[in-house]
Amino acid sequence: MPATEKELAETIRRISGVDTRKCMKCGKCSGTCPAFGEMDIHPHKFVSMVEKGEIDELMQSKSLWTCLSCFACVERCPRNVEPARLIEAVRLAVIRRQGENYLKADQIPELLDEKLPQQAITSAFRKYSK
Amino acid sequence: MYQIEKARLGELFARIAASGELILPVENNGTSQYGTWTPEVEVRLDRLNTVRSAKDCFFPQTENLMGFQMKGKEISIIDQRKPCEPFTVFGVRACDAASFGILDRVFLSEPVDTYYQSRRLAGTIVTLACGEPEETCFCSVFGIDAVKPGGDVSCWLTEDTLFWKSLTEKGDALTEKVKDLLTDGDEAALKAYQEKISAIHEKLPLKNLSLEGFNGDATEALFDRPEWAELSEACIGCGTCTFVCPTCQCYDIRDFDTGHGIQRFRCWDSCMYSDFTKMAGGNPRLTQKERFRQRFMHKLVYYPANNDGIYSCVGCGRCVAKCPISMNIVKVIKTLGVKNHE
Amino acid sequence: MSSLHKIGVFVCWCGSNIAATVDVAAVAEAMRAEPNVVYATDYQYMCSEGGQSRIREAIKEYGLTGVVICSCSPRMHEATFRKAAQSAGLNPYMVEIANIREHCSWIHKDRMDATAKAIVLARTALAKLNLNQPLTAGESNVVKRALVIGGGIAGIQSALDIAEAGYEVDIVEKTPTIGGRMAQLDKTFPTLDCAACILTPKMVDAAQNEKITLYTYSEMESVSGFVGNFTAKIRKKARHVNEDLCTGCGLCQEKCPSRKAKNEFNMGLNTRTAIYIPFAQAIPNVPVIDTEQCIHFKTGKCGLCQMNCSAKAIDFEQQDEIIERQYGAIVVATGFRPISLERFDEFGYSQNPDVVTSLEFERIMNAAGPTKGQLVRPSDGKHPHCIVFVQCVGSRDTSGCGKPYCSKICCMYTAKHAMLVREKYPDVEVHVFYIDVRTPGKNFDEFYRRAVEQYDVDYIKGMVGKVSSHGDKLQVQGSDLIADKQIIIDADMVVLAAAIEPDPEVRKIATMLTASIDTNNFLTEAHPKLRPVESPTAGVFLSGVCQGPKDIPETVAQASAAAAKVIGLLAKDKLKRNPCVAHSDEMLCNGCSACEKVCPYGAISYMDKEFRVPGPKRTEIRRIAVVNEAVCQGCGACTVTCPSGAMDLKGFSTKQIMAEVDAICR
Amino acid sequence: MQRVIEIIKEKAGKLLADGTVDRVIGWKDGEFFYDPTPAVFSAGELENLRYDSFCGANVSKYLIAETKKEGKILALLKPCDTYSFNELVKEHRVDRDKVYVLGIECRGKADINKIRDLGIKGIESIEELPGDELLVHTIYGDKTCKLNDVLLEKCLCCKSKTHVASDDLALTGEPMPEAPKDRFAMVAKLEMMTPDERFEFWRGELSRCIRCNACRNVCPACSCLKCVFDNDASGVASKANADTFEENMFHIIRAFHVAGRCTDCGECSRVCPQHIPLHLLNRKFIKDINEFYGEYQAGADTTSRGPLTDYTPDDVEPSIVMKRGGDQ
Amino acid sequence: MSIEETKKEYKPLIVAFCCNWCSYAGADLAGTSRLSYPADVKIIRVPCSCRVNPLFILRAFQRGADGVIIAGCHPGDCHYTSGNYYARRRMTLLFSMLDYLGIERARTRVEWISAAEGVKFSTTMNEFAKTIHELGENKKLEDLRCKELLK
Repeated sequence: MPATEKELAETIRRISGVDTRKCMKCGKCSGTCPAFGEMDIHPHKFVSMVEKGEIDELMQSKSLWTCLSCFACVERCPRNVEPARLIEAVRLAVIRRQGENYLKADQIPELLDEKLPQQAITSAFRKYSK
Repeated sequence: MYQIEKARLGELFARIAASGELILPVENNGTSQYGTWTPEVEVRLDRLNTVRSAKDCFFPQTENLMGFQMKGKEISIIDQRKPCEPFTVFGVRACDAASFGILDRVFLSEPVDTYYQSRRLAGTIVTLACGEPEETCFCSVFGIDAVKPGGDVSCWLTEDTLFWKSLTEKGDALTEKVKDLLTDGDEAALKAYQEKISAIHEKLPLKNLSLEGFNGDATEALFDRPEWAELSEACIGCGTCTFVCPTCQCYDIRDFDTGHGIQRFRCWDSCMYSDFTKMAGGNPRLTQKERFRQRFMHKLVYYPANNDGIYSCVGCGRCVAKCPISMNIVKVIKTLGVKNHE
Repeated sequence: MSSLHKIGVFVCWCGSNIAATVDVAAVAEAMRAEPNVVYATDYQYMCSEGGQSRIREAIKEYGLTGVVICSCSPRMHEATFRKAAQSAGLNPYMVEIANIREHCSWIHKDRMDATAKAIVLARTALAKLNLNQPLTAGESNVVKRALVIGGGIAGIQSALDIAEAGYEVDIVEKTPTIGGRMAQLDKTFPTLDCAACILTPKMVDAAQNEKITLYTYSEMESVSGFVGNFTAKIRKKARHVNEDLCTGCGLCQEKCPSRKAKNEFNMGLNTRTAIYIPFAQAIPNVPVIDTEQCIHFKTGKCGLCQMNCSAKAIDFEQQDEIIERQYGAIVVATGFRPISLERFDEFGYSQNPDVVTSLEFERIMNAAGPTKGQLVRPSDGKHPHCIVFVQCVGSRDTSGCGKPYCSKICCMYTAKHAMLVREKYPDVEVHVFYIDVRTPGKNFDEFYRRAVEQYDVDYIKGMVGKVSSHGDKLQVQGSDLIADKQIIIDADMVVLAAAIEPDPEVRKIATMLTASIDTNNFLTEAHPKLRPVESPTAGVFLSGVCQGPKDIPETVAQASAAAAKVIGLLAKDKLKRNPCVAHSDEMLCNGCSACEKVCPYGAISYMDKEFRVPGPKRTEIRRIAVVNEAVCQGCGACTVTCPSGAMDLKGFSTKQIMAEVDAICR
Repeated sequence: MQRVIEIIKEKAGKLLADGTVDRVIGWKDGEFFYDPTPAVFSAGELENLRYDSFCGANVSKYLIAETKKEGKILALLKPCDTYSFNELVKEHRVDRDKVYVLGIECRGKADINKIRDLGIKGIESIEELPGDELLVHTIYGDKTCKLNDVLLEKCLCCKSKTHVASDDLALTGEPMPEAPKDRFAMVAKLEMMTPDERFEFWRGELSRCIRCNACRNVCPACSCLKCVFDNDASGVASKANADTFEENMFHIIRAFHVAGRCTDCGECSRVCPQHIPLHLLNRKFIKDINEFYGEYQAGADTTSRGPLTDYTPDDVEPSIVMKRGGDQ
Repeated sequence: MSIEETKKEYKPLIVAFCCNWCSYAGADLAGTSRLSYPADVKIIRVPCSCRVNPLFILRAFQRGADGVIIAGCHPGDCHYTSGNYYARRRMTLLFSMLDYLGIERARTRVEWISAAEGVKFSTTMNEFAKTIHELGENKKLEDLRCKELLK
């Protein structure tokens, strides 16, 4: 049974462990974000949309896949809101809805480029393997 | 007179327990105590000299007398007396059995103590002659024959046989219940056993203790004796002697505030305690010497004075064995008596 | 004894505060049925005159021997009800409060549960009251002298006001001069008058007032005693300059060859000599030798200052001095400092000298500052063309890097700085990143709007995410939430409005004074609304930022309020003591000294007393404890240490507390 | 070699004769060989003084009353008794100036109950043989046993062979036997049990209590003029075990009141007519105190602060209890 | 246990001793801030945590309390300088002893709660009440006489 947007928002908050109400809307996440330019919905807005329960739009968002999972926003947020975890959670919701993983763990080694920085591998794994 | 194989005692106990609680000496963390028989307990007929005496069965250490229930400003009285269920005490030594007579004189004379009386009526006493007395024993001094222990039923336990002899109606009733387990007793064998243990009792170090000089009229002669000071010198004022004694019968009545009402209960008291018989003006016996003296004067002088010369001691030896500082009735008798000076 | 009591029970509705959740009539009815209760009623506001007169009338009409009031916390109105009872002839300590508001109606939602609990709490109070004894408060003298800890504007103002009323005041200041943070400021908002111009006259007043004694370069060593009778030990640290001889000519400073010490007054933006006067208007105008920097102290050589001092004021042998004094009241005015920004790497504060804090910027803009008031970059001395201000750096931060509270003054001083820059240097572009602009104060919002409307300051709703060096520029990356854009500004300077925190010394002071402190190290007030300038510890008052962030006018207002409280206290000749003190039953006391060992006040002493005893020797001498009721503060440590139960606490006796336990568990 | 009793009598006799002391506190014969009684002797009564393997009683508490009397008393104190003595001096219960302490040698004291537990009944007399052996004459014949096998619990875990307070010593110079047992072994064993097992253990032991107060009255640390449990005004007075809880209450509070003051002299367990191992309560507190606040031996001196009248700002938090011991 | 009894919802009884200067004020702040905690918690005001006698704790258990919590000023912040330090030692040893006697450790607790920590007061009480609720009735330390007359 497909969940309502409200239920979905609740699920997002639960799996991310993020309390969106703690956000004081300072915008430091967006001020920090290195992928800001690639995003259609920016980190601060992401938080506010989860808070408002506008999940469907977020699930369509390009930002899900342009977020680098660098966690700069998590690091810098003065209120411990952790926007990147929210983005990750929405991403997960999309993947779950699709019912399959983009990538399986055992497929990774053959795809690895030796020059790929470790951080990128971790980010990618974090992003795609859920 | 009947008998039963020692190996079948379990059956006997089970039969007795079927018609009411059976209380007998049982093992308790290395000590021997009167306790309720169940198939699981370890019966200690080899240690009849229990720490606490069989007095507990009729005059427990604490006992609820009545309750006062409070609801707001209303108080109602609750009668907590319950009919006592029949029970049997087994394995009572001659000295302990004799103690009941001493307690009866206190509790059953007018006004009758109904709490004690109901237990006394419900209880059947099965004694067991003591075959292995301790050096602290001196029951013979009070005319008690350890070989004929009395009670409602008297028993003797040899290496392989228990002899059973009913002495009273209560004893007959109990015998009736267990009769099919018993066979007719071998009088000769019993007699041989009695003689054997008589000989052991003859060897006891305290058997020659003389009570001369102690009687109901001895108050003046003994009260101001200077020896009391030395006798009581080391006394720490605990209640050990009193609480292990089978004949001490003093109690205090206390109220316990439960928060919903008052529980009035009685509990053993000890004349060794500084607040014993405390009244508005304080305790009439201000020093430990006076309290110490009270205990032994009561046992050896005051009680006999009011009870046809009967002493309020049965020579069970508990206080002798248990006093933390080894000061006891034997020493008192030896120090103040007429004939005990070697 | 308890059966002789006639007790009245009064259940307060507190409007709907209690009555909405607790069935007050049911509480009164339940209490009416309790033994000893002869009267029980409920009323809308027990603390109102109407409520109090009900208590008084009932005491008289029913001959009440005790009163239970079911109401708000005893911390709120216990004194009120005690007074009411006293005016009707009842001993004030025959009043017990059942806290059915804070501890019941306000926290429970279910009416049944709350009512049931209120009844239990009322019964508990009744159970205690049944065992209460009438108590009479003793009296103690008041030392007519006040101590002010901290010589900033808060301390100065408090001291001046107290001295004005005719009482002696001592100021203890840990730095070499009074003046505090305000002396470092350039202009003050919202009037833009010069801080020095309004502060220095007050400093001079304080120095010249004969009722005020200044202990600068001094620290608190210890405080003991109690309200009206504190004993403080003050460590007057060795300046190595004799204050009486020094003329303040400054020659020593000129001659001193050690010139590498960071100048604290200028926030380390420049250096100072080892012997120094912090700033020109310092009071006292006497230098101090920084022994860590002084060549003489390091090597035993040099001594140029001593050689050049015509007044012979330099004294290398000078030692710390401990001054012990009695005080009737103590004002804490320990002030604040900006927090350390080491955990905010994203702003590049530690890497880039052109990223400064607002207090550093204050010094840069100050005519007496390291740049003589010239706005130049600390790195290269060049004139900046673009300045970015960042607000809320470390304030409102629950991540653990900063402080969870709003530092309150940053919005206004940032507006001030922006405005001053734009006024003096119209060529400089000024951007301010803000989360919120908070301007609740007289003429505050007007001031901020002037910055925007008149001075063209660019206020950006958003936060800076990163500051990085690009050549000689600072690249500021931040968000503009209104435009939903990420913006990058190439700035010459970045000014960070760092959060402020109480001076760390306050912890030590609070422990000495047994004054309570909150999780942010701000001193706790006795009541957040009704007693904002008093500490819960009697005789200790709070002034300035040690209690919470505030600006200058608020600080001065609180300083004067604290002074008024001190004056009120010192005006009394005697103080009523707390009668809830320990006392020892001499018939039970073993004289073992355990209570003496745990008493924090040294209130217990011993005496030998002859007692009648049973036995042939009719008396014996026993050692027994005696409590000095003037010194005992009633903590009860002794009562639990005493194995025999000889030591008990009036008002909180063992039997009373056990009766409470019994009543709760009934 | 001189026997200890001879050295004691010689020294005591001299001190009485030269007027240094007026009285001597020690032990005299009881009814049987194994039950000597604490007693005070004046000059001329010393022949009744005895000292042997059965003089386990700690006489230091009697000094509270004795030092209230005129004159000076000679106290015969075994090494462990001197700890109790120091604690009494520290708590101002005994006037040190009125006591002359003669520290006496101790090779461990016998527990008559342990002899009985060996199945030895009807004891008429006991002889001390060389090599710490006991020859027991009974009405059922002669038996022998080793002193080491029948030592009092306190002697099995002897805490010291050295006197911490003394004006003179009475020693034979013979080598001393070692204490064979770790005094905290049983406490540690209990700690490792589950709470329910511990509860069963203690309920089993404490339910035998008859509230005779022997443990309290013999305890040198329980020196209150009036015990809270005897004081009707205290609100907690209780004369008997009216409920299972009450014996717990009495024993917990008693142990708590002596915590940090108890020298582990073992008198409580020695005198208990019901053989309740009360020392295991005291030793629990001692073990905890040692672990939480550093090794502390009550009575080692007369000036140090006891652990419960002292603190450090970095003391362990009560929540440490949640992290220790056996399974929950 | 009869069906009737099992159906009745178990309401634990929790006694909280709060020092006047910190924790009682903290409880007041919890009230002022409307931070709820179960009504099972009943507070007794004491001047200082050092006023709490082990007797009070045992008494509470004797009378049927299921949990006892002592709350005082943070170490170092005692209004009387050192009271809570003594309380800390006493309670550590007492709790350890109760544990040794087989009493559930979680029935007793000490928390340091300042006047400013209304939130901590409420969370602590919620947590403690939950723990006690899970432990159920205090059977090991109660005095049966206190219930007898209710029958």
